[in-house]
Amino acid sequence: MSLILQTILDGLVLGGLYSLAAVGFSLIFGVMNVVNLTHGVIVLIGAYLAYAFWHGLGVDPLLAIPLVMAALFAFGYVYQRGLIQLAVDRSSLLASMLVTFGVALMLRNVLVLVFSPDFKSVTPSYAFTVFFLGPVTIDLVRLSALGASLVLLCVLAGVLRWTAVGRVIRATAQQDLAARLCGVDVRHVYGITFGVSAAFAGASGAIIGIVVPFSPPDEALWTINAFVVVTLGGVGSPSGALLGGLLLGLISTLTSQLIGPQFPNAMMFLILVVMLLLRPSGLLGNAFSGSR
Amino acid sequence: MLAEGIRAHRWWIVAAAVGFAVLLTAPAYLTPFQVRVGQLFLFSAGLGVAWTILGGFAGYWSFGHTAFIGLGAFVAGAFELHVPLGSPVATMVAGTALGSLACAAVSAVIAYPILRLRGIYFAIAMLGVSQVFAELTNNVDAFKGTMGINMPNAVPASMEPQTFFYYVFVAATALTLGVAFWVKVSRLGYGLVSIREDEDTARMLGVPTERYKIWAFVLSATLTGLLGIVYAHALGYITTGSVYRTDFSLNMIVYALLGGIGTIVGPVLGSALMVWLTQVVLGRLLDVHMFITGALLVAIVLLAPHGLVGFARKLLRRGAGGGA
Amino acid sequence: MSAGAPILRVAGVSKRFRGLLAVNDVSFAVPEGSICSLIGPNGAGKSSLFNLVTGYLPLTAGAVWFRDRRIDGQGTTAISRMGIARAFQIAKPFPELSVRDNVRIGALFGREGPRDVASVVRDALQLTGLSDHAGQQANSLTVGFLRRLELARAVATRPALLLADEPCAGLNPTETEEIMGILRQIRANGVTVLLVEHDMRAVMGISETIFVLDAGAKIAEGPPDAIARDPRVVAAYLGAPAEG
Amino acid sequence: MRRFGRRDFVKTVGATAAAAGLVAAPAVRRADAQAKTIVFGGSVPLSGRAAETGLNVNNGYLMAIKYLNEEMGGVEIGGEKYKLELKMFDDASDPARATTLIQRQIDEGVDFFLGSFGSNIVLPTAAITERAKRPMVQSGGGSDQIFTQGFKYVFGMFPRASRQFISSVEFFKAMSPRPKSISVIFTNDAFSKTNAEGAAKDSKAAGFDVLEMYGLPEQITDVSSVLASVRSKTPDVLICTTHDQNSLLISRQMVATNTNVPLLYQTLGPQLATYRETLGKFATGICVQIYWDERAPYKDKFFGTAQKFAEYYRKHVQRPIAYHTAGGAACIVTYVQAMQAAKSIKTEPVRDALAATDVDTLYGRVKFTPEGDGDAILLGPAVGQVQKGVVQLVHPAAAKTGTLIYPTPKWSEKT
Repeated sequence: MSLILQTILDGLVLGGLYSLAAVGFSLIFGVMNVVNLTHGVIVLIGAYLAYAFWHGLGVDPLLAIPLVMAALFAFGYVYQRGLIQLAVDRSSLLASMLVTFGVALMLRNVLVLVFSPDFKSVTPSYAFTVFFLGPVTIDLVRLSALGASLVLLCVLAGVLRWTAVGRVIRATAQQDLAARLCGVDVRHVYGITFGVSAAFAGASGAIIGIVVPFSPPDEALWTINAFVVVTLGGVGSPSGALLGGLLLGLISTLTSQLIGPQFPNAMMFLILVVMLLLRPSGLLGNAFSGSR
Repeated sequence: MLAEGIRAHRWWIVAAAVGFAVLLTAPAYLTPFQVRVGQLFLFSAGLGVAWTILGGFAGYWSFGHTAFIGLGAFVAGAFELHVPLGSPVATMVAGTALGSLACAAVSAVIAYPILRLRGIYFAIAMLGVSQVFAELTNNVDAFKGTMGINMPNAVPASMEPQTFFYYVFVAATALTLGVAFWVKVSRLGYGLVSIREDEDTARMLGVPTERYKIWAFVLSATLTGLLGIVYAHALGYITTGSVYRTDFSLNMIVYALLGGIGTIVGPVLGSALMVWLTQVVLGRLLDVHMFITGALLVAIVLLAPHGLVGFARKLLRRGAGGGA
Repeated sequence: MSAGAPILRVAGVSKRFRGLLAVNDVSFAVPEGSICSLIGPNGAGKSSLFNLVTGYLPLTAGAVWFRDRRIDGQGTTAISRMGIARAFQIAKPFPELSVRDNVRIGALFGREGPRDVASVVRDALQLTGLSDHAGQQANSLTVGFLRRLELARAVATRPALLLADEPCAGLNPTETEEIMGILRQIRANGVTVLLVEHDMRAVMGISETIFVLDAGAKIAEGPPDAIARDPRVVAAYLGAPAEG
Repeated sequence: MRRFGRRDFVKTVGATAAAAGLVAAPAVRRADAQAKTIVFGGSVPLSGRAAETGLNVNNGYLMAIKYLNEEMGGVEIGGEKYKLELKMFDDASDPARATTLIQRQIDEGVDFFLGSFGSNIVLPTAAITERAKRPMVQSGGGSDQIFTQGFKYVFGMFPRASRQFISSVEFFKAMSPRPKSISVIFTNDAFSKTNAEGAAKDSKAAGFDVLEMYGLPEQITDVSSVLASVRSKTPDVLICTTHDQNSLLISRQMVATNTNVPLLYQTLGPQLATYRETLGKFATGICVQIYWDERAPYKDKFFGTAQKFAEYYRKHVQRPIAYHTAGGAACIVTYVQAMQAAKSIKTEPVRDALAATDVDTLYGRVKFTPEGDGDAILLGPAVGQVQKGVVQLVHPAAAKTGTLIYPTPKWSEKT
């Protein structure tokens, strides 16, 4: 019994990380239908930036999050305006996916050249503190990671709901033509959306960095996780990402516990395919403009 | 229908025949390295064309075709390991046939549900399928994905292995091109193209869209599997990581895009260029070839969104317009 | 009025979208070999009715008969293969294919039965005056030629019944007259035509029977001159005497 | 720490452009055209998941060759002086690329090959070099399948994977008190899995009780459920036959979830400084397989001792030295000694000399089995334990630099 309880708790904690790591991917997909294969690398860049701040300046990774987010927001905005939009205009949405794949290869190579292919790990002073809640154990790092993830997801949800920028982003997601007719500079909005997405990806990277060791080839893993989270939870909303992430976390630990520790990935992709077939717009069913 | 198609494309057929004649004699004067580059080119071109039957003609972009390379290779490998026939060549032929059949059967089973998805959803679902296959191959002991399979050696003693597999690749790729050509000029091909252009309208015109999509999927998957099996034999030893490679899936799209999507000659040109660049030009590089490959991809999509074929057409049109 | 047996019979058909009753218990019959028209103000349910007949949308209630076969619930492909073709209001050519290939796809599929594809394509192109444009890519055509292509592709499916959805919308009077000429020629070749049209003069001039829809329901049916005088039609649709 | 600066990067890009321009020119330069140079060819994975090891191995090759050329002024074989040259390419862990490009080197007349990393690369490339009758000495492919093909020209620095646990089980037997039960965590890649199977087989044969075998996917982000099971069914020794990054993930999560075992034994990980710095005091007591240690009393004909090799390395490379680096250097040293013994740089005599090799090198005494893999006792791993942030050798007795702490204290009691 306590084993199951522990498994569920572990799953939820892991799920919080997955949620935050996927929310940016979901936003871009929802607003402009672009599948951003660069997402995982951006998550890793966040982790490496936090590592640099921690290693070089002794800044706690959680405190470095605003800096990481600011830097990656700028990166995201420029990336969208300078490259993605060009690709979408000149070719097609599907082809733009190849552009993001190409950029992912380039950035991964740059990470290897700058930081070496070795894995890196960030261990703040509280890295090894453990709590006992009755029969279950939980560590402070994971707990603070979960907390930070939830806070950031709430911030994003608040921004989307209550600020002018957020309203414009949501409007554009639903009807970009109408938004354009209302005088919205859609390209600017796209740029901002991409920036926001990259910022939150970077924040998740900073958090992931204190939980697990990371190295450049991990980027593919985080991109694919984002895919699954989005398919499970639905596209374009923080609540969808939260739901999808938590589910993925649970699926992962429960599969590992009940079926076998080597099968969580297989199960994850199986569920991805089955979900697509049964409910392409996610469990919450909040479909968006591109769902056909 | 076929006769008419042959008449309409006679110059292409002549060009292809000349091309294959050159390919058949090539090993006589090429170095073994060049023969291996040729192998890789044939393999890539075949994959690009096999992908095109579904992705280029019908507009269903699969991001997970490596599923069939892996499936075919592991089915063939498992069979040849456990049921060796009298001669190694017979074993290889039987394994190849069985592996291709497995791809046909599996693709036929998943075709109907998965082809109801369109656009990016289909692409992602295929990516998921390939990952499921890869994970199961690697993590279920019986499939031997982790420890690997030694493919039985079918190379005749009198032949160099690279030359032998070069010819096997010539045959497999010729078959793939032939099937693709037949599809293109047949009713099936026109139906697929109409599906790509506008599936609802196609249905309204009486195109049996469901059936045609399934046919395209099964043909594409089977040919991909066939090429993958040949590749596995050429390597001699395979693990999950050698045949389930996401870069295979993406490269097929790159070849088609680079050459010109929806055409047969496109992926052939695209793979020729990419194989030459990555293996010959960038072959000696130690640590930046990935960066350059990525940059090339970006450049291709931005500079030649309709591929080499589209680029050539534009030039021709401009030339014709200038002359008139 | 033509004395032919009905080729298409719509019996008590209704269609509900969520709360909205778009088509409400509509019945009518189109005699074989005739040209009939379906008219009504915007939102009257004309296009919805076409969507129901071609199997593009499922019915909520009622039945659709093609000759002696019940066709509702059959699916678009099957219905097309029986010999019902449709030309869209907003032309939907296959944009990246040539005019000839667009028509060829119609000829390759469509109604079941043997055919000589090349001559079907040639005839359809000739009929619609597109022979000189056969090699052009569809997305480079003008609106008027797109409409012709739409008709050519529909004709190439060798239908028994052609549903033409506002083939003249947005065209000038000369072009409209040309399209009407093509429709007459199509009928002369033995194809029954059911037309949805806004241009009253054109409808009055070409139709043998007119069905009037308003707010999803049929409010009148009859020959053109009777319809023009019908006070319900005048009230619901015209609001004023027929233009001109 | 960083080997590649921005400047190197710019330089490489420039070189690439130049290379692209030169393709038309005859790039083929046969080794025998330059009579005084011996060329070593082969591939290493410098991109992709194996890049870390690839870089370490490649640095070993580079340093050995640099030393022999610059400090020794070349090597003397059969009365003639030769310079050595290294021609490696990146195979990106892609077997298609590796096999194609290895053929290019064979065509270009490269006679002696070094190995890549990962059996799915090494085996197909070795099949090609074998057929061309060119020797390959490699330190990156341990899979049994490489050494059961009947290859005559392929030699491995490590014992085949299934034999890599023999010395470790000897260590378990020598521990006091003697542990009773063992559990194994492995990931589903060839290296980890074969090792795990070897560990289970040898442990059972030695009378240990194998409680559980936990298989994990190749890439892991979380092992909480495995650890929960370890807590409820705790073995005396928990073996992880995992790669560096995964090993650290497992031990970090063990600390974080307060999963205690009397002995944590990892094949890879704790030998890295990064690993020990990350864990800090918690690293104390974790055991690791040590294939090589610079303090070991290995004599080398060229470098003098293992220690001197390490010093030379550190003078030129900032990247921390790893046992793969020493293994790479040993491949070169072994080659050269075989050539000297054969008094020839022809492939056949060199192959025969390699097969008969029994020499002391910076990497230890190198001797190959008749199938070509490293001798399981001579080239098998020693056992180290992290004590006060440093790895001390605790087995075999002859090489001991410290005394084993066992059972190790709980995480919460570590200081």
